[in-house]
Amino acid sequence: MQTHDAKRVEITIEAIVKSRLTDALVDQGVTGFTILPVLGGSGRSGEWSRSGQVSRASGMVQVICIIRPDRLDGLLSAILPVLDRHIGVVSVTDCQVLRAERF
Amino acid sequence: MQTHDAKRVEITIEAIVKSRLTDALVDQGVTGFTILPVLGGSGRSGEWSRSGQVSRASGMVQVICIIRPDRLDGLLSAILPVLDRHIGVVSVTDCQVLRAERF
Amino acid sequence: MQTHDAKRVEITIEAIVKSRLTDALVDQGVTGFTILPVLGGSGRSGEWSRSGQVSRASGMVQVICIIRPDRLDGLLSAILPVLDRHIGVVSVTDCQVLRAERF
Amino acid sequence: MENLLSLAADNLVSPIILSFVLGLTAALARSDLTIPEAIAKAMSIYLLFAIGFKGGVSVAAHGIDATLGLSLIAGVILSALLPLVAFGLLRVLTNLDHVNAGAVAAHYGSISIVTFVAGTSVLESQGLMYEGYMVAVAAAMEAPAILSALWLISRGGGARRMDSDLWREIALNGSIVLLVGSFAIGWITGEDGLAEISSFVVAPFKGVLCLFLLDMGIVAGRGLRAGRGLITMGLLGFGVLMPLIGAGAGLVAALLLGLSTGGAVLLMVLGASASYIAVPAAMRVAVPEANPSIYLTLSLGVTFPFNLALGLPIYVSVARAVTGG
Amino acid sequence: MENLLSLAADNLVSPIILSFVLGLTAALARSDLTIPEAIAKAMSIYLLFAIGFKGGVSVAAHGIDATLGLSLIAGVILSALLPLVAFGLLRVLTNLDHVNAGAVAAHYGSISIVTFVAGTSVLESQGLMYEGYMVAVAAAMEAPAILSALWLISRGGGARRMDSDLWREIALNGSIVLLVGSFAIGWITGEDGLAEISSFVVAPFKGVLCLFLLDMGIVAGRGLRAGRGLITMGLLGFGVLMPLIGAGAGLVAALLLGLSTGGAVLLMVLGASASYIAVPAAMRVAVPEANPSIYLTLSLGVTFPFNLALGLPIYVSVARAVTGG
Amino acid sequence: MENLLSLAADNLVSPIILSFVLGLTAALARSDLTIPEAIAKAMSIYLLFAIGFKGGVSVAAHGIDATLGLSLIAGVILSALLPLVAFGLLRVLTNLDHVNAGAVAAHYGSISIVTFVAGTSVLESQGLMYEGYMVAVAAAMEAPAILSALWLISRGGGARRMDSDLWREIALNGSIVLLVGSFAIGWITGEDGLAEISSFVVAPFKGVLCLFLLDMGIVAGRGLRAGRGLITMGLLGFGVLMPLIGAGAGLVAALLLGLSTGGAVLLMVLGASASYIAVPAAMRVAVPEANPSIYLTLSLGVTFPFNLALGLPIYVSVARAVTGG
Ligand SMILES: Nc1ncnc2c1ncn2[C@@H]1O[C@H](COP(=O)(O)O)[C@@H](O)[C@H]1O
Ligand SMILES: Nc1ncnc2c1ncn2[C@@H]1O[C@H](COP(=O)(O)O)[C@@H](O)[C@H]1O
Ligand SMILES: Nc1ncnc2c1ncn2[C@@H]1O[C@H](COP(=O)(O)O)[C@@H](O)[C@H]1O
Ligand code: NA
Ligand code: NA
Ligand code: NA
Repeated sequence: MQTHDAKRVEITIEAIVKSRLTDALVDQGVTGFTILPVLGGSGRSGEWSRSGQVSRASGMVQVICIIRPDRLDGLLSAILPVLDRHIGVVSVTDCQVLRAERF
Repeated sequence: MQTHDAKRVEITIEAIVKSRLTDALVDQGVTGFTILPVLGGSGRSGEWSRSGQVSRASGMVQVICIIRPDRLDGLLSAILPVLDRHIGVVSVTDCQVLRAERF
Repeated sequence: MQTHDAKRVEITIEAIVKSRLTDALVDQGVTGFTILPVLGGSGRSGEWSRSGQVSRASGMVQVICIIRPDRLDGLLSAILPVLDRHIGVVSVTDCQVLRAERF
Repeated sequence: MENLLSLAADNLVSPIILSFVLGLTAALARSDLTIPEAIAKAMSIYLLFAIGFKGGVSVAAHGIDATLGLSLIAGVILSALLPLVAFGLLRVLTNLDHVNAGAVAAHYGSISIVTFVAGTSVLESQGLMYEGYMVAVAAAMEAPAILSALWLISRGGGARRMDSDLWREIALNGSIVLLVGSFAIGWITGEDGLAEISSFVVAPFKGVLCLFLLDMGIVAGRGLRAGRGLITMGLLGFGVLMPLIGAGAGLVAALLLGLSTGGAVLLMVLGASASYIAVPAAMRVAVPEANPSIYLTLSLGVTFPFNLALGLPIYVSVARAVTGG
Repeated sequence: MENLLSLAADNLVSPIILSFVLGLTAALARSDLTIPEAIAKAMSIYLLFAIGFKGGVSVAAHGIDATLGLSLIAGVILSALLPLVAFGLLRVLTNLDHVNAGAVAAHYGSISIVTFVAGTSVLESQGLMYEGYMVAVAAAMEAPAILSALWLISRGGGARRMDSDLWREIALNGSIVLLVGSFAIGWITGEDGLAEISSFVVAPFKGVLCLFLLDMGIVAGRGLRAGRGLITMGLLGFGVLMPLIGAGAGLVAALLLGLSTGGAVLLMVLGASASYIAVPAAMRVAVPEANPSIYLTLSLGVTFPFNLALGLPIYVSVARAVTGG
Repeated sequence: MENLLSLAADNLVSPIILSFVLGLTAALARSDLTIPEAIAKAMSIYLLFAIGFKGGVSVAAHGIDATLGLSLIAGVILSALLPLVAFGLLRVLTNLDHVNAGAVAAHYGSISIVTFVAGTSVLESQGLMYEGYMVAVAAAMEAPAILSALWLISRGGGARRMDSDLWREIALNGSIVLLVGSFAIGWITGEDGLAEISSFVVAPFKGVLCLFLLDMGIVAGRGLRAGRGLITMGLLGFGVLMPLIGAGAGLVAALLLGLSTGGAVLLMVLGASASYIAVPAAMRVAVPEANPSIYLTLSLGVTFPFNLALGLPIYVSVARAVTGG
């Protein structure tokens, strides 16, 4: 099966700034992403959990973005301003995709 | 700690064809997978979000499948017919697993 | 963009022992992790799905833990006792992170 | 005519319609007001259960008359034929290709249970009776349209995959099973069953409907914003014309069957309404090439509000005039 | 006997039972009808809150009689001893190893609050009174069975891990806390409290129970499909015999305590029913080697429907005959 | 005084307060009792819809009097000024930096709709009338506090980002839109609309409020456990003192406006209560450096229970004494 190199960027970020982040992605020309719900977590700002929360103040989401390797730097610079002010974590993994023309 | 090479296949696909996809996996002898909910996303067919939807027409899930490297090609060929007709994305990552005999 | 090597550990485990697992992580000094909900899955113990379940007996979660490479072995040994008794899967992937000082 | 206008005005100031308007406005203004997916599903389960159950109880109370069977058959025929009309109309009014036209046509042959429910609300507030088994007719009309639209599409080339998954999707999809099942429960348990659970299925019904329509307004508004570019004047015209044609066909059928005025209104509503739950799901399975934004925006963003705000009072007035009810 | 048959027939045509049947049928037919997890949890929270609250109010209204304390003790003893009987029976009827047999036994010593609730519904429709504190007895019977089953399992080798997590899981699991807590709230606020919230905890109760049983039917049906291969004739026999034994033990205890006819029925129901919420969770923590498909299928797929459809009328008839109520 | 004590005692034994206590206790004891997120959101949507709708109906019934507009203006002024008082008090009593102090201050200028709802419950049980438009005043008080707190924070250095996202977050956040929208629906449809859906918005209201407070108790308890180290004596003092100051300011405004006794109580409650839905979300967007544990624990873990248990009876007693109602 013919596969192609790509980068998988996974951004765990506060739900409340999700649209700020995806706007930054779209501005950078990155229009493909998937958003996963996050149940809870723990970090330097302590532990939290989604259950029972009504306010949108707590709660995070995970934005997954698969892109061509050469677009990685652009993407990271685009999202950094959002990440800088808000808590969250980014990881980048090498991956292989089918149908590279889509990315 | 003794770890073993494996492949992590992550398939983001329309919820409505989930059982078609898992049937194809099982037919191919792949009986281990995990399904994550997806909140929303964006791609060539536009942006969507899960909230408020009643119809099962929109909505995606992410199927994660960890397999021995030599089974990757079989798996990809098995799922391709489903992926070809429906929107969705596949990425393959190298990973390490504990207890290789399970995969 | 300056990135640093790290390991991404993804543990799919029964929801009911989630706090046992995270306690083990915290004991080992790993205080950063993210927990994703799992909709369903299949493995040696059969297929299951979350919908309609009331009991907390079924249901899994996915715990994601990004750590510095040198802490991997400690982490794996810490979680092994929990994993040994309960069904679940662990995968470890190489990844790159921004702001390494956080991990 | 005066009657129609006052009815339309009355209809527009009901909490139900205004809730839809609120949701639509909020979404168009890009408010973050949302209803969690699980809650939207729960409300739809509640509405299907309640409407099915009450229909069954009413059949148990009034007995089956000869027209029940005939009405079911009429419903099936309507559902199977309306897609052909819709398909033709789409080819004339719009430049949709035959796959997208077929997918849209399937929605208009099938029905929207929420529009049906809103119709029963209007009838009740007007004091008009209707046949309890109209719920069963609604259930019968869900699926045939899918089959005839798939036939239309396959005629245009490219065989459709009618595998067992698709059959199950069509015949055993949750909303049909729940509607038919609760209809059967209502029929079996009758007035006694209703007495036991009426403070659940009757009392809060309209209030739940309000919140459900709030959600539908939100979803429709988001769809309209996303689908701005898609909805041409031709499609818009279709979305308003087709329900009138469907209602007309429903009225003719009702007159042939000799239904009550209320029953005639409901058959008009079923003809006029377009599916937005069952058919979109079936189309994703069977015709994934068709663009869901088109059929969802048309059905939920154009035809549903049209029926709710203007269609219902028109159908009631016309049915009253024609049947003398 | 005639009485029993008519009672059984009456029972079978209630919306509650039929909703379970609908869910079961839909799942066995592989319909995609599902209830979102959050909604199933919400309904279970509602039912626990309402049943606990009403029990507390009833105690506030009728006062505590001497048998309350004795009933609690009897419940604890029943819950602790029934697993021993169940374990023995399983070793005779089936070839489960001692770990799986112990895990199953724990479920049958403990109780199913939904079966209890269904029992109170039948009592109400029969006009039979019962002691309000039976809810407290139900709460008291949740946990002891777990401890005695763990003791059985550890006797067979392999020490069980009784760490603080497990204790908390057993003693502070959400359903016990909610049941006991709302019982206390009902007791403290009494009839005044009930007047404030009765249109929430009383009026829609049976309707919510219907939808909850619909969901239980779906879950049971899926379990039965998945667990087809697991349920041998021996297990099936156990799943029907054990509730009868449990009911018998409950009846003896009720007679010793001098409970009312309705109270006797409920203690029989508690003895007869098998847990499917609290105990499965505790078993996953304490005995992960045991196969959950066995105990869930048995408890939810065999014993729960048996009690619902046949057990309840039997227990009512027997209790009436024996207590002369 | 005696009156106050008996009122306080009455208040404490209501199912509403006890449900909060139950949730709090369960969370502090580390029980796993939780309410799914979707259900908590659904209950909050229900409560906002019902309270807004009923407020609108009441305005439709009693007509607008001249004080409506003045009350709205008074609310806006209160909401804008209270953060200044809160900020000053925080700088005296605690050693929070100006960013965190500003974020906390925003919460106390804004309002908690659940406290408002609990206040209307107490009024109803006391047979006190109140102006229906107080709901609109509540809505008007949500946002101004945010702006004045952001101004306070920016004065201390570091320009705040007031971009369009933030404006939308503040002005179009779901709870304001729903409250104002359902108020409008109630106003337009009036008593007729209420008759249609009162068994949804009125009858089960208090029961839903109980379950919602159960959830708030759980969330508050978890927050208190996590925020143990954060809540100093100074913060605790602030959390109790500030509501009294806010209530005082509300009372003065109510006297100037000439509100009824019930209206005065509600304006006191609005002044006294601290936001825990809208403002935390706005602060995360505008002032992410501020620590959410501080403001959430203070608002939900200290001030909310204080108002619920002690504040409400105090405000009612004082308002009665002062207005002679
Ligand atoms: N090392 C990590 N691995 C995975 N997720 C993390 C990690 N650190 C932080 N997170 C996630 O990011 C959120 C905020 O982290 P922090 O900014 O450290 O409080 C946490 O609640 C976790 O969901
Ligand atoms: N580059 C990408 N990275 C991550 N997810 C994607 C990407 N492209 C598409 N997706 C996901 O796949 C769905 C369908 O994509 P598409 O077929 O391009 O419309 C989207 O809604 C996303 O959830
Ligand atoms: N190969 C695999 N890839 C991904 N997830 C798996 C795999 N095997 C098992 N799982 C997950 O782990 C759960 C328990 O697996 P098992 O212990 O094999 O029954 C399954 O329900 C899946 O969610
Ligand atoms: Na139609
Ligand atoms: Na039992
Ligand atoms: Na305030």
